[in-house]
Amino acid sequence: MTRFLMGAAALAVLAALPQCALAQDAMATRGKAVSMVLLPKFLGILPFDQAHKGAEEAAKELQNPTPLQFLGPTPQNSVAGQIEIVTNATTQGVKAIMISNNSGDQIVPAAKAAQAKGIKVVTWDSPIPSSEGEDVFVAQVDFSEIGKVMADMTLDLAGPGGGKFAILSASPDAANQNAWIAAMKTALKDPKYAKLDLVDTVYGNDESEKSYTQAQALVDKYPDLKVIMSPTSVGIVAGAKALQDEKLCDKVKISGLGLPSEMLAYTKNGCAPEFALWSFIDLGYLAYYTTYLLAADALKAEEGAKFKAGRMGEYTITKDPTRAKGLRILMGPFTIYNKDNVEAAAK
Amino acid sequence: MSEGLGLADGAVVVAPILEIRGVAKRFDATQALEDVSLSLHAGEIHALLGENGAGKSTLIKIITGVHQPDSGQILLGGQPVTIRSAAEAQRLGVAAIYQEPLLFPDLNVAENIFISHQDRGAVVGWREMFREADKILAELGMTLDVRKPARGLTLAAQQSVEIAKAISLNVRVLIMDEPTASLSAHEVQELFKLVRDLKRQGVAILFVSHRMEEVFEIADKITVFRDGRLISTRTRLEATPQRAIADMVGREIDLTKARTSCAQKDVVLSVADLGRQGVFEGVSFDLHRGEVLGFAGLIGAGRTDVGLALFGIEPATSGRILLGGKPVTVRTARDGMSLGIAYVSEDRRQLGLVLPMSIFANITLPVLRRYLSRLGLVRTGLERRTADTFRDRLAIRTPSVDLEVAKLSGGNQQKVMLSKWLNTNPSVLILDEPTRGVDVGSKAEVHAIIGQLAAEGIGVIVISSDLPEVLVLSDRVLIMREGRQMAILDRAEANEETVMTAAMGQRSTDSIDGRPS
Amino acid sequence: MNWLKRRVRPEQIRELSLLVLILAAIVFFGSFIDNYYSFRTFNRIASSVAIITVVAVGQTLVVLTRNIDLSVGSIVGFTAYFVGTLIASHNGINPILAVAIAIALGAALGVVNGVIVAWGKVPAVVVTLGTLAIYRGVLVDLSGAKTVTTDSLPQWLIDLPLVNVAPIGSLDIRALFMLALVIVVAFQIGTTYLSFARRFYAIGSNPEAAQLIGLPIKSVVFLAFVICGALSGLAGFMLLARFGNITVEAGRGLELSVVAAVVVGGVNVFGGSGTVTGAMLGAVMIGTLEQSLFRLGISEFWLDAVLGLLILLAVASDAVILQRLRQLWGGAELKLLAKETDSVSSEQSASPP
Amino acid sequence: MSAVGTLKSWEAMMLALLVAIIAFNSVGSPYFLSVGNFVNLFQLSIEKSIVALTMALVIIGGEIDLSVASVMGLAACVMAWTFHAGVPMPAAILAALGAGILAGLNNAFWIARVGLPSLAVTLAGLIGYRGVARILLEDRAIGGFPDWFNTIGQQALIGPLTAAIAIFFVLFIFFAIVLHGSAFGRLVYVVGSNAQAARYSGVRVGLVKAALFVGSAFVAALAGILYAARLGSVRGDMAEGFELDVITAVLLGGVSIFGGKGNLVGVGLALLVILNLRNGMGLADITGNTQNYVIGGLLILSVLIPNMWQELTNKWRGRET
Repeated sequence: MTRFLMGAAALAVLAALPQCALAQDAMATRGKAVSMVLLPKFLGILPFDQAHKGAEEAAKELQNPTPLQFLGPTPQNSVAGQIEIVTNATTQGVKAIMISNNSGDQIVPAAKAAQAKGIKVVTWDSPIPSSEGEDVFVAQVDFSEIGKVMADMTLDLAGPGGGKFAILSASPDAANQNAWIAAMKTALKDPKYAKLDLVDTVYGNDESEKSYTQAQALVDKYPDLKVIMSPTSVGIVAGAKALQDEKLCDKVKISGLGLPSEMLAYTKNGCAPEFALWSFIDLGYLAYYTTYLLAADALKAEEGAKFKAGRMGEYTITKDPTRAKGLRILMGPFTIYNKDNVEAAAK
Repeated sequence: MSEGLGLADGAVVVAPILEIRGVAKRFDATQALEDVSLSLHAGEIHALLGENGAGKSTLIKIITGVHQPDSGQILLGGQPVTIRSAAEAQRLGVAAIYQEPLLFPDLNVAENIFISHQDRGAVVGWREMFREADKILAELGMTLDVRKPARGLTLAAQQSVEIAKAISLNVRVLIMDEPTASLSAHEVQELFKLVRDLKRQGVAILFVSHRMEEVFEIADKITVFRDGRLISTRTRLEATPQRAIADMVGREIDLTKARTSCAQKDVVLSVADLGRQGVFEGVSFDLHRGEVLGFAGLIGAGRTDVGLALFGIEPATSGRILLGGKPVTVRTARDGMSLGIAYVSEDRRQLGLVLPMSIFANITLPVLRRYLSRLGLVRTGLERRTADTFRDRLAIRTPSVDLEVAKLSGGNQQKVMLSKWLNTNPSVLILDEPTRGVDVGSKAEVHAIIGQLAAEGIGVIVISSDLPEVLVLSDRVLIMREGRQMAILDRAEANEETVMTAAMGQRSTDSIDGRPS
Repeated sequence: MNWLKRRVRPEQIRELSLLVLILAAIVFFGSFIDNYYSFRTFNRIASSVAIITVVAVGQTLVVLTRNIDLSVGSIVGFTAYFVGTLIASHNGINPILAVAIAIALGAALGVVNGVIVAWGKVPAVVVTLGTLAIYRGVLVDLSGAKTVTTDSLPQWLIDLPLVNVAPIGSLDIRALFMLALVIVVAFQIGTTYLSFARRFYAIGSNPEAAQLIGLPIKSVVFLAFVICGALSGLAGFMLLARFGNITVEAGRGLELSVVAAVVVGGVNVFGGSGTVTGAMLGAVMIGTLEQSLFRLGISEFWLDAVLGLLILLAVASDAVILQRLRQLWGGAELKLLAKETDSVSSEQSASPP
Repeated sequence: MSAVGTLKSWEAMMLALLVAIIAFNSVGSPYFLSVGNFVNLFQLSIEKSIVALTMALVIIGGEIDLSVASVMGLAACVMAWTFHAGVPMPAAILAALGAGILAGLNNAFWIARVGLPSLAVTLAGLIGYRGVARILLEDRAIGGFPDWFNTIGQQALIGPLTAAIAIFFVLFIFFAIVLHGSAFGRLVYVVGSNAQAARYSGVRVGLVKAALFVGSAFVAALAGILYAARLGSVRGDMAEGFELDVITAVLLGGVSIFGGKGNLVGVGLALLVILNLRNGMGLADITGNTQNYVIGGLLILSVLIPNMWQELTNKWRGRET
């Protein structure tokens, strides 16, 4: 209760002098040596590299003299590799680890071991489902929001008459995609989407080749398919290419989550008139800020805690409504890209 | 080929085609060849004799370019040459046929014949190749389907292909390394006809064999090697088998003395109307304790198949087997072993021994169970003791029973194989070609061992294509032809003529205890 | 009948048995799937097997010589990525030059494998298991996580997989499949009629004999690896053309599909026998199963289990059919040549040192 | 050089390499020489290490088993699925081991009985068993196992060692005795060297091979269960792609891919080399990708350098005489 009161008091002050007070907070902790590891799902694809870029930007701003370590496993060894990196980081006694978790709850034992050594474990992009072993999750957007946006875009592309659509996901074990698909299914219960008919969910394993053939197989199997929804940046490009090669872009559209730079051509030629994404650069930036402040004891991982993350402004730690337990910082929002704004974003 | 033209059989020749001057070769610690000089003339058949390890193979490998001599010179047609590879040897007109034919099982017969022709152009003209292969084989008096892959050809057929291959190359010098080792008497005669043809065409032939009678039948000159040194070169007229053997082993050995029989009354193995679908049929005989029963016949007559059926590798599909009077079923090699039957394979390297493993491990393999401690671990000490016993008993020449079998000579390998099966305490011992590729000295030893085993009361079956050997060893001889039993002759009746007659298809009527027909 | 048996060998018509199995599979699927017998189905299968087939041809040559190349997936990814990057930055590049660079790059990687196997005397499994990791690793490290994207590629490359080279009615024979066919035909003819190519068979069939008669074993093995690398390089180019988006993961795991195609295609894993046509049919068999099972309405999660079972059955029935054929032929030969009937086949020659 | 000599020099080479790596790591990272790190170093790849033991036996026996990783995944999924269906954990573990044995029997049937090449059969198994695992779990992740089960996988049990590490050492000793001391081990070498000759000596070759494949699958299933215990939850992609790492370790251990040659001491040393190398590089912040190709290069060089060395000494010796 006292804590709440103090928080409230602080809030009042902040409300009065928001800029100044928060800036001081961050300024005060600037320049501390905090050894941090940024751990993507795996190395070799663009979004994680962008996140790395964002994190480096934050590191520069915060003048952390200890360089950021960007370590990742190979895709085919992602689970074991992530666990290994977390364990080694624990051995090395780093101060904080930022994980884009690809291992589901399988990372929990390693993450807990890290926490036991006093290491801050922050997840970004993809959380630990049970939230065990995790201090806070830096969410790109609200996961139920993604579900709704995916449903909206599907309806938009299928037209008011609705119709059949299918999902082209990453691997069956991809936690993010599974959560988003679940959120979409929940959203679809809204009578607004009654005319949308989800006929199939297939997996392209985040490989271009497999995703391409899966998209082809979908249009073969369902001749009256209207939309393919692909909530993965690898799947959506490969699927768009497949539709274009099949000369089916008039009949079937693809949408989902994609990188503007990769989707530019398909948005312009009408295969993928609209799709969504958030900025991975911002996500990396925010994750770094959050983690740095946590590790420097300038921020507590508890509900209601507020902080200012440099150029991105103010954020609050809240309960994560999409998981049973756990805390979250919601970055949001995401951008819907279409032919009007994709070109600018692709640069 | 021009040098060899127009020479009559046995004529005096001006200059040798192949001349070897003072060649020496050393492998690690062993001096394989020491200062060897030899000359070979067109139209001459020159036999090389010597025990295994005497240096014949090394010499051959040097002539065919597989090895390089450490010192010395090779002259071809009077010109000194360096032969760096087998391909180069072939270009120079030197070809070799080995004891174990080296065909490519997946290629067809014609292709095998022409594989080493470098002058046939970049494109394979199959039709033409088949025609030419047919022609060459026809000239050799052979009928073989040239489109058939070499896989599954009999050893004799493979040997024929090897010869066709050598002939197709227009060779000046042909080296034959124990070409008769796997041939039956009839096939040997066929082969000799070919060899004489080649000789008439002026080809110089270097002929290696362990079979004394063959050497003296065909060779013009006989050279004996021992311990890497050339001991003697004599013309056939000067040489005698006794002298040659004495040169080879440094002592006198007689392989022609018949073994004294020690056959007992009681029958250990009785076989009635045994057959295997499509392979052999109607085989019936009794084997007594202490008896040596020879199996004669051409290669492919089904003798080995009978042995395999008795042992259980390729079980019989009809007939009865009685062991010690009791009917038994033999479906696997394990059945055969547990019934006291042992089969010593003709193919030492592939079927008989595990070459990369030690002598003792090979000897104890069939009865490994006997060497287990109470904890189930192998008692290698006990294994070594067993192996040492056999080493002494059969005079296996090796520094240690831990040595890999691959490092032993053929004769010693044969003894290891014998030890392995004697260690199972068999009551019936089937020996398939027990002296193939074994030198004279070891051969005599193997014969002595067989006699000794019979004396101990083991019933022995000897399958051999070496007819003199069968006659010397056997109490009785069973003759097969095309999967059928032709006759059983006892020692008094069996001689080269009667056995060959039966093997070639004239059924002998006076078989003693053959099947009731 | 006997005449036929003399001319045709069971080993030659094993491809036929595979063809029968494929047709059986097609009839089976056709009776359950609507519109299965369509040009679209054909196109699907044809395009999906084109790339695997090209690599499988190279792999066949390597396997014939008693070796194996596990690095093909990495070579395909390596060339697809680097040639993709090159074309993306030089859009005006001559198409033929681009293909040549892909082939040369693949061949260069094959040279590394070949040299170590042939002259270094290191078993091929060891070498290519190593280069599988090395080529991929170098690719990931050099790439900087960039993706080659379709919009950075010139139009001719994007259109290439859609080019219909031989329209027969409404049946499309598309460029990549045509290319694969041409390669299969060329290599089938080559391995049948070229003297030096027959050595692939000879060396795998009996390495000991090959050495004794003086065949240049090392150069032939080396050549097999280089050709396999070159064809993998070409396949990398095809991958680039077909999928447009190339990540550093392109071609990952391809080696297993290729080995599966070669094995199902009846190429003996111990060398010496098998044909590139067989390897293609193996690829077609697996491609047909993969493409059709999904349309059968089988749940996505059942696909691999069924596929594994069917591959096993294909290999097993192929072995049984071949054995039967050999027996059939064997019987005829007994009569033809009564002389040749010995028992103990000493087929299995000593394993290489 | 004799085979025995080659083997001995192989182990000496591995040992030298191991000492060098440990020395380098100790200097390079202050964290390397700690008990905790040594436990981690084993623990992080302990399942692969366990499977490498039976893989060594299979390869020495002249065969190969590509399906081990899929069997690991299958066993874990069977366990999770049965547990999720309400079956008590011990029974679920038994079901998983049973699934492993079934997979092994299936491999054994086609290889030992029908006589198909093991490469083809286990390649089909690699695809098929993973498929069955997928059927069971689809896109789910199943966790929430009893605490005792997670404790087995995650907590130190004997001193600082976890159960899995203890099991590895027990199995290592067990299989070393089996391979080098028992009749079965002798037969494995015999069958791997010359299966035909073994048959002609009354060895039941089929039985030996069947035992190898059933044993391999059983141990893989056990490893899969331990992996599940370590991670605390199970997904369909468990252990995917592990087979190549396992085979790499075995080959680096001096086991000949052609069968009949190699021993478990070599394999043990190779495992230590790989673990220490990966750990050292991990502590030096070198990513998995680079680790992979360093180990790939090491694999090639470990055979290439002795070969070249021998070639050179032969040449040198040749010049001398």
